[in-house]
Amino acid sequence: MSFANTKCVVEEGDTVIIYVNPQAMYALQVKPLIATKKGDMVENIFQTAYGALKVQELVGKKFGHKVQFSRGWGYLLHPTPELWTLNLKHRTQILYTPDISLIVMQLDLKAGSVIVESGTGSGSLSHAILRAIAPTGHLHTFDFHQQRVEIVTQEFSDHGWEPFVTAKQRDACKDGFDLENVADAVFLDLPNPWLAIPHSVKALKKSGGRICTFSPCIEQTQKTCEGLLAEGFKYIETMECLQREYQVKNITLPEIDDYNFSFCNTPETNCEGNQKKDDRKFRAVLPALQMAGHTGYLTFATWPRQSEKCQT
Amino acid sequence: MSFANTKCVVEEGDTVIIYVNPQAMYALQVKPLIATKKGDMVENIFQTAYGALKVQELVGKKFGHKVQFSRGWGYLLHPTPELWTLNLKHRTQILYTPDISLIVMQLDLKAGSVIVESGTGSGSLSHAILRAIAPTGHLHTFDFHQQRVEIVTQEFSDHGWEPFVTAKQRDACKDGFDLENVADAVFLDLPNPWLAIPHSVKALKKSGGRICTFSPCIEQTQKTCEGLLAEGFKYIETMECLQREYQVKNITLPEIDDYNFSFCNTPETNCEGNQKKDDRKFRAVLPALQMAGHTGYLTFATWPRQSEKCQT
Amino acid sequence: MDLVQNDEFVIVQRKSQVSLHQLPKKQGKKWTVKIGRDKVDISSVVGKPHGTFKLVREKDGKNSVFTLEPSDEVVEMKDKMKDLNSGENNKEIWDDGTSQQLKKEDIEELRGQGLTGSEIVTQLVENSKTFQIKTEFSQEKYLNKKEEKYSEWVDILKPNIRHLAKHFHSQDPMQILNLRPDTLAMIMSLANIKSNGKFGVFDGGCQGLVTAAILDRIQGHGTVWNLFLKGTPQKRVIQAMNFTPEQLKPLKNCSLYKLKETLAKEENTDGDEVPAKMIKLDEDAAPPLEFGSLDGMVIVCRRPTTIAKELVKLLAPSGNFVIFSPYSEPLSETYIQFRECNLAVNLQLTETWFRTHQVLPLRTHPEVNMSGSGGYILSGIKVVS
Amino acid sequence: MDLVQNDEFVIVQRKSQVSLHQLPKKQGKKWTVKIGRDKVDISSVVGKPHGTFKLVREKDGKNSVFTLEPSDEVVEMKDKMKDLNSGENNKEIWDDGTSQQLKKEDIEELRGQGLTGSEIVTQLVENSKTFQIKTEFSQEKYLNKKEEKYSEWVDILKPNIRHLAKHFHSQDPMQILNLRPDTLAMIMSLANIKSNGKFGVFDGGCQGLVTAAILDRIQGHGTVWNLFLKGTPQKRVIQAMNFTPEQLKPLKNCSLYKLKETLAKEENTDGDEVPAKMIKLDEDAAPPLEFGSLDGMVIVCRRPTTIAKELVKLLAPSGNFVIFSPYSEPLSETYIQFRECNLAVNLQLTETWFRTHQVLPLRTHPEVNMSGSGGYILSGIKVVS
Repeated sequence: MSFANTKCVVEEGDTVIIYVNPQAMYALQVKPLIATKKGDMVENIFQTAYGALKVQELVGKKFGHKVQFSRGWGYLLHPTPELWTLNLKHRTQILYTPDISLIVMQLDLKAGSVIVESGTGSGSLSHAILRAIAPTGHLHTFDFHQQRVEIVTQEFSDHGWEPFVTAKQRDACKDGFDLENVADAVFLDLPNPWLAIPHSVKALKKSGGRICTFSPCIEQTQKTCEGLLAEGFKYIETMECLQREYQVKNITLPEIDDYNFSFCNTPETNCEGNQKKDDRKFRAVLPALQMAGHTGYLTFATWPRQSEKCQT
Repeated sequence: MSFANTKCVVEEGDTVIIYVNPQAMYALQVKPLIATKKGDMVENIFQTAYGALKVQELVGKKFGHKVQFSRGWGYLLHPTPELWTLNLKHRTQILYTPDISLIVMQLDLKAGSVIVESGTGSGSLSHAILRAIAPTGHLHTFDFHQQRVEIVTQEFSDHGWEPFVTAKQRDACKDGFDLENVADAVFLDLPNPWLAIPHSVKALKKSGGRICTFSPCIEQTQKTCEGLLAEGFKYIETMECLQREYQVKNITLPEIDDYNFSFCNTPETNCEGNQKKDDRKFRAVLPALQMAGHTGYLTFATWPRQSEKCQT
Repeated sequence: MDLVQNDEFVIVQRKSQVSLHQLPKKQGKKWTVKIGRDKVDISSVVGKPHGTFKLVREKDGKNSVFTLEPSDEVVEMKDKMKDLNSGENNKEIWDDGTSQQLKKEDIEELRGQGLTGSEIVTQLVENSKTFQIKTEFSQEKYLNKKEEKYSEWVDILKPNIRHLAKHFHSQDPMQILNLRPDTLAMIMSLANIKSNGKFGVFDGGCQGLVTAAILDRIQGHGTVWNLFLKGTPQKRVIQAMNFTPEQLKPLKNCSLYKLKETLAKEENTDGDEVPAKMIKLDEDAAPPLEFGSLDGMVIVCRRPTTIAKELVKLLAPSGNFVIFSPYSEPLSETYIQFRECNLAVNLQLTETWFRTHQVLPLRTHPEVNMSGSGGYILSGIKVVS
Repeated sequence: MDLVQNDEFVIVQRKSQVSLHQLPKKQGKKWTVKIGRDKVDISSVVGKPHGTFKLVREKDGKNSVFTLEPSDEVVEMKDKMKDLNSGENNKEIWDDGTSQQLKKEDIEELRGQGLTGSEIVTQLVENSKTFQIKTEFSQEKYLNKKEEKYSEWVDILKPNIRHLAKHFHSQDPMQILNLRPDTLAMIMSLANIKSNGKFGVFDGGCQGLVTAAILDRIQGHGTVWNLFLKGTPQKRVIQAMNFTPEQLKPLKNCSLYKLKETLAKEENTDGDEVPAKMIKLDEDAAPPLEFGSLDGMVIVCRRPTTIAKELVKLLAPSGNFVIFSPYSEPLSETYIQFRECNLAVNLQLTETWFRTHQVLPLRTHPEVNMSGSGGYILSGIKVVS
């Protein structure tokens, strides 16, 4: 199964998204058997909020169409990095679509780009990077946690990204990336990103490139900016990006909220607003009451083309 | 003239607001003569965007009514701290209504409160404080700049705030406030607010009170929070508040933006949205394209009631 | 120094959690309320000064109930546990959900046995497989989180508008039409609320929050007309403020229908006769409420439709008005209406964006949870064209 | 290494100021453009590699014109002037507008005399009564501000989407319907843009920005249908990208009226005959465009009215669409329309809030100028009910 190439019909091994409602979505791999906690292989039956789904029966079903559960139905959706971000298992804090989108665009990623990512985390950003750089680029991704690397490697393989990605266990701050003059871009999501800046410089192409660091705290960002400046990066910019979601509601107010009142007994008609029709009905575009107020600070910078004299 | 007590008709000496449009408002003091740059007293004629206004002729005019210029007209408005904030002469950077409102509420200001402010700056916040605490409270306001103190003292007097305010030249960080156990609240807008925290403690009532500091930079805020904690303040909270302004527009799109198109020759009618009427007209609530992205960080804290043993 | 009285409301603040409680009407009566997950006999604060209290266990059959004792020596958990080991980084920590060996039921049992908050947290730390290898910062974060739940100290505070606005908004924003505290602060400014003024409030669903804020601000100086159409005027927040009769004196409730009748009568008697200006609308409604007589006006409702325009008739020329709604669309209607009728200048439709920050050494960042909206306000100044 | 070519577009970046220029078509021709307030013969960069250039004065009659010479040694003004005195605080500074003794005309004259940027700044500093008593931080701020205007170094960059999106938005947001760069980034994600896909774009006023972004992202792999109704499709940003024929290969322009005809014909021939599936809409329109054939769709316009629903017919089931508008109201109509017709799931109406920060030792804070809006997007996934 490949996230990269769209297909119409589900095949065995595919990862699919079962959509019930915005609060209930599931990412499933279509395979006939599944391991229990004890390790026994049993029939792969998935329990949704609306009853059971025999996962193997999805084979041959069309994406974008309805799928039946024992007590209801949902939609079968083709996976995308955005849906994966919403449905993956969190092994770490993850990056979400607003930050991810900004990172991909501000790092100038495109088909063919070579990029270094550290840490891999739960692979949320990695999927969006892979979509952008496939089928001709490459992602080198590192995490200091062996278990995370193993799980994400399996996911990359399940999702058809294998040819475009190398995932390794590595403490990037201490040991660097073991890459030289290959990368168009570097992304750092580490507790001490400034320690990885010299390694990033080594990995970046001598013809120049881009770097991004993500840090939740301003103190990390400050140390990073100092490090980038000292190392010779240009156009250092720090930014934050939040998403505001709106609900669209057709509102009908209760009668108690009908404030049609006039001091005059004969309604005036010279101005707008005195018309009586539909005073309790309107459409509202209403911001969600709660939102994410902070994810992290994104710092971007340009690694300039290194002139000849430095290249020797 | 008093900002505190509303009147209907202009008298000599009053400060009034001449409103032409949101971009053109003026604060004027109604007096027959005005000094030229050379110091000569000449007839007080004010030049608006729509021609001249003989200021003395405002005497006897009603607030909220039209006022004539030589080539147009505007409205004569009663002064308020908010209009003053928009129209005062900037001797320093000033605080604006969103921050001011938060400061007044979060410091628990009300009629009768005693508050210490440093620095006075251009008096933008001072006016809102005075409105809140009059006619029974008192504002002690300090600025290290003698010239600023003189100008603002004159303004306080012109605006009728004199009984409720004491303005002094003083370097609060070095010399303190020379006030003890009198204040319900302290507001600090200084480059190094943490230096004034011990002095603030001295000024605050032993029965407890509130403090607020305003700082543009996060490093100042960090040092302030450390200082507040070390001094024994509780409930230390840092916040930022931005104002988003909307324009309301009745939009009529040009014909080129009419995208009424259907692949069918017979329009479908089963769903909404296929109705043709008024497709190029709608009302939009449109955020202003530019806004203030930062003013400063506001830090608030509570000075707890001091128990008996500390009071000796 | 004020002492806490029976029948009064008090704010209980435990770390960042704020709650509101009314004390029993009668002296000596026990009054058990929930503070967080703990049952507390709050009548124990009556007769004592407001301030910091310690939760003290009192056996009461099977369930433990706490009483409150004045206490100034607050010990923070992080200070209590500062001698514990900590790790250099969190590299070795793999959160598979098994690091805490105490189950929910175990914790409930410990509570049942009457352990204090800090005793429970000590148990949690001792039974954590990973606590000692966490970094110092992670440990502090963990302890702060636990302290929010288990702290043994609470502050008993006199209700004030700052606390009540925050409490009602965080409890359920729509119970006060999502009128967020910073928006309330803006309303107080833009309506030019001041002592010795005459103000009108039309409260279509914020439980008297705006009226209470005005009454608090002016401390008995001036008049606040609480205007209403149907039913009785909103008053929950006003009650919670424990206002004295002196502070309540400015408040006059006034039905708009009754006002309409009175104003119509007045108009009829107007002419060559001496007008009956001193119309008593309410029993002791001293200053008359007439067209063009108010200094400021606040309207809070979902959709002002035609009422905003009518209420502005009560405002004096150059008077300030503020209309609040949780929705922008109804305010855009009123905006257009006012503009087309030349009723006002300086018309502004705004909202505020508000975010709090964590400021701690090496860990400074905006809080991750934020309110997405605090309602919209339309403000302006009445003019005569 | 690429060299700058005649007829190409280049981005000129001088500190934070970005501008876009097209080089002359013919070799050797002078081509004077304005970079900030300076007149620069930009043809001097042709044949040289992209990178940093220095402005070098070249007398040209009365007005001085600069040429550009490759230069890697950039000297920042703050380094140049670091030996100057500075004050401890700004207490003594009273800005009465007379501290700078050079008048605007004086500066213009200095420019006319052909002084370099740093020479002018040196003059400004020497003629300032307050510079030497300002704090070091205030001096640095002053010099940085001047450097924005007078810096002698500029970067000549190959246009890329990041620069062009920023340039067009900052020049005049409404020329691209206020589609802010971070919103463009969201569109690229939510439309699931990827190589080897088939995408549709309806550009109702963003100058080809979205199409250019897609062409750049996929680097020749896949198909982008540029759909249009009237006139010619928008292309200004596409042109500015200097795309190679290979990179442009995926782009197919397609009139919706023509497509309608073609699809109608196809429907008629559909039946027992073999359908003429390979309809040539454009000269080399290789893959057919039919109902249910696109992987993703982006619609950019002020008000999508009925067209959004029609265009989504071209999308394959489970295909992603994004509709952008500078206004929220038209998108709310489409939202309700799509929901009522069960056309899509995961419908989301969002906007992004975007702010940059100054990060400098002891002077870290968000930038004071901020964009108030970057447009709204309605995104979703097509389903078959």
